[in-house]
Amino acid sequence: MSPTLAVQTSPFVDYVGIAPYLLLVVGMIVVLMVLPLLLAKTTRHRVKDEAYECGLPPQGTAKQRFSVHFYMVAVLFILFDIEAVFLFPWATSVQELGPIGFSGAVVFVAVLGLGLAYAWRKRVLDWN
Amino acid sequence: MSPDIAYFAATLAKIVAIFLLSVHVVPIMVILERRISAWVQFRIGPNRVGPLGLFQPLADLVKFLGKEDFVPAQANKVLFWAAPALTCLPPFLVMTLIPFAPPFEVMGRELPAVIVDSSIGIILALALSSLTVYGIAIGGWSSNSKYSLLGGLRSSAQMISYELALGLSVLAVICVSGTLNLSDMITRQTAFFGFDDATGNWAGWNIFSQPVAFLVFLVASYAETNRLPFDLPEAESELVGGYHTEYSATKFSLFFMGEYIGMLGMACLIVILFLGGWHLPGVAALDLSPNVFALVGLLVFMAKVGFFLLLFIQVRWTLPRFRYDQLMQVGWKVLLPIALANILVTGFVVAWS
Amino acid sequence: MDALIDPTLLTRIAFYFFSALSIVAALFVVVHRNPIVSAVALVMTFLGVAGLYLTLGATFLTAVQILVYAGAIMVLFLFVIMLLNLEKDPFEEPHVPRLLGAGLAIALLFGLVAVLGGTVAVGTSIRSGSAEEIGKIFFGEYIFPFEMASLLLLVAMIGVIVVARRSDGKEAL
Amino acid sequence: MIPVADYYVVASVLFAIGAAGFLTRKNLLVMFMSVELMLNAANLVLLAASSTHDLGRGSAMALVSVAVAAAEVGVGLAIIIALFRLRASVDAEEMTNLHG
Repeated sequence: MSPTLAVQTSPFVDYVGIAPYLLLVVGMIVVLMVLPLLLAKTTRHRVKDEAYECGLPPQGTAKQRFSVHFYMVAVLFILFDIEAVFLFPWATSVQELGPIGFSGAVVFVAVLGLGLAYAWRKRVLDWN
Repeated sequence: MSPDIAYFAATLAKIVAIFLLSVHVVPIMVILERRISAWVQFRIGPNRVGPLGLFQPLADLVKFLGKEDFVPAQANKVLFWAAPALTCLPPFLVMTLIPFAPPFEVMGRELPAVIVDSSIGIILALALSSLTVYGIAIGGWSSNSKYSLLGGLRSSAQMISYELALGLSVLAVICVSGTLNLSDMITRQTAFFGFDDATGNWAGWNIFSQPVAFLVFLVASYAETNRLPFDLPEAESELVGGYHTEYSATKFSLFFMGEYIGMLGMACLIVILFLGGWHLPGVAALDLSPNVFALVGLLVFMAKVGFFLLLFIQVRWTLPRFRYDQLMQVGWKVLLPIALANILVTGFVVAWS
Repeated sequence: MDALIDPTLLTRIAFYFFSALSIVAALFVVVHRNPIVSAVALVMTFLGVAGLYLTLGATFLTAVQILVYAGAIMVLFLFVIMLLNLEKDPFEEPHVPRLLGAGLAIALLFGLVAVLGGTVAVGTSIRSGSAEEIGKIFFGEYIFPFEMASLLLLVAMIGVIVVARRSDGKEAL
Repeated sequence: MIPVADYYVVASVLFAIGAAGFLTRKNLLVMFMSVELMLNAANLVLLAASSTHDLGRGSAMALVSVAVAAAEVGVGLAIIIALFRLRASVDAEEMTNLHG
């Protein structure tokens, strides 16, 4: 083996089966999406092109801005998602890590619990 | 035929079989859902096409294909086309990670009944199913309709909120089983109820060792697949049809396909994580040959999955819908703290055992 | 499978596929005028990079890349684009500072390739990139960065709530 | 099975594309996306380099860098939203408050 070789045993071979499967799924989606174009006729009309609002003429534009609340929920999600990502390695080896690993995880969860409590107090989790 | 080629052909056949299995769950679920909803509501339901209306999904497909493929004038064309495909793909990819049965035996070699036997299976499954958000958000956004946009936004906020509860409840199960590989998780639940004599670890079904995680996961999986009682994103009474209001023809059906495959994936994960996968008490004692054992395992697995799919339908037609503020509060103020506490309790018990 | 298909060749094909995917998608991110298309292209780039991690054997980081970058961080970008309703950029015509920027980036590329492209790495990994290994490392010598990460996330959480909330308590933008 | 240098080349290209985006675009959000691109390129180099020595430690460091990136994105986008409230724009060239 030449010295420039990087990976000795790549787990990549395990994942090859995904390729033919993906071909099947994508093929099905493409066929399903293209067939109506060939089979059905298309007509256009000004009123038909409008956005559907219960059959009434649409009011105002759909391009409006929304509450920043959605954003704050998404940020909380990311930060707790990272928490889960850090705890996965701990959870897989908690049996070997024992009490020391557990106390480390408790500190980690407690610190982020403070964050959840803060968001709770600041009413980020309430919707009105 | 040389053994290698036979094994290769068997692998390909397995991939096609899993694909066909996933695809066919959709029409079966559609007809079941319509018949059961009719039964719950004292209606008759579709019964015209074929015996008992069994060919109704086929007729639906023909109708979808013949419908005009409508694109709203002010929609962003590229994204409007991409959204249904983006919604449909991730749930299908999750199915590659699901071990449906014990390994079969082909030409003296083991043929695992899973397309990708990943060492990080459970995280990968969660990660892939989280990608569904894009299709829904983009579908809602690109249609240029207020209802679609609001539906898409609500739906994505809901999915990410409940994804946390999903991931954190899984963490407690990982503490108990000590692996991320889905096949290993099943083999560590060989006993129905009890501990492993050699190691002293829990070896029964995880629903008994992790009842709290099971409940959290079950509730979160309903929200994750946008099913009632959490189907606010498409609540007909408020938002017309939600993020897919402006969609027609097969593009519309692809959203539904994604939803049903997502339900199938979630049901499979529940069975694998909590109900011992293909294990059934007493079968191992029968001393069956590997292929027969695998076949029995496949049937057991499908029966358990079928139970949870029926539960999905049953719940949809019997429970009322949450209000949106209640929905977000259940996710963040109830499920999340419970899941966190459950992890710490589980970690405490496992670390000191 | 491995008897018929050479695993080395397979990994190589996958490497080229994921490299091409991530680079082409990255170009779309930078070039396309619609920020939503940029965001979707960036998701594709992240998935391509996740594939490259997989060919390296860093299985856990592959999952993290999909879960965090593709599944969470980009959702946040998408939310902000939708919240602020930014479909089209203001027209950006090429002018001197911008061309200078592009030139600088190309120069950077050549510099990086010249420095890194000839690198010869020797040795084999003593540990795998699996979750168990990472858990042992974090709760051994890396316990300090592990706990600091939680503190960092806490500070970020408080910071976001303070910055993003309006001072008058209303929520609309 | 693939020379580590090949990964470095891919990472260099990604980093350069990110740098080009950051230097040439006016939209703050796209500039921010370019920064994420560069961070990913750096992570790729880190993992490729550690794959010949100690992939475990390399992965642990990369994980910390992912956490930093997440925190940075959260706060950064919050600042962009706050700026948008003041200016109703995400054009970097209009943010000239500090020009004195």
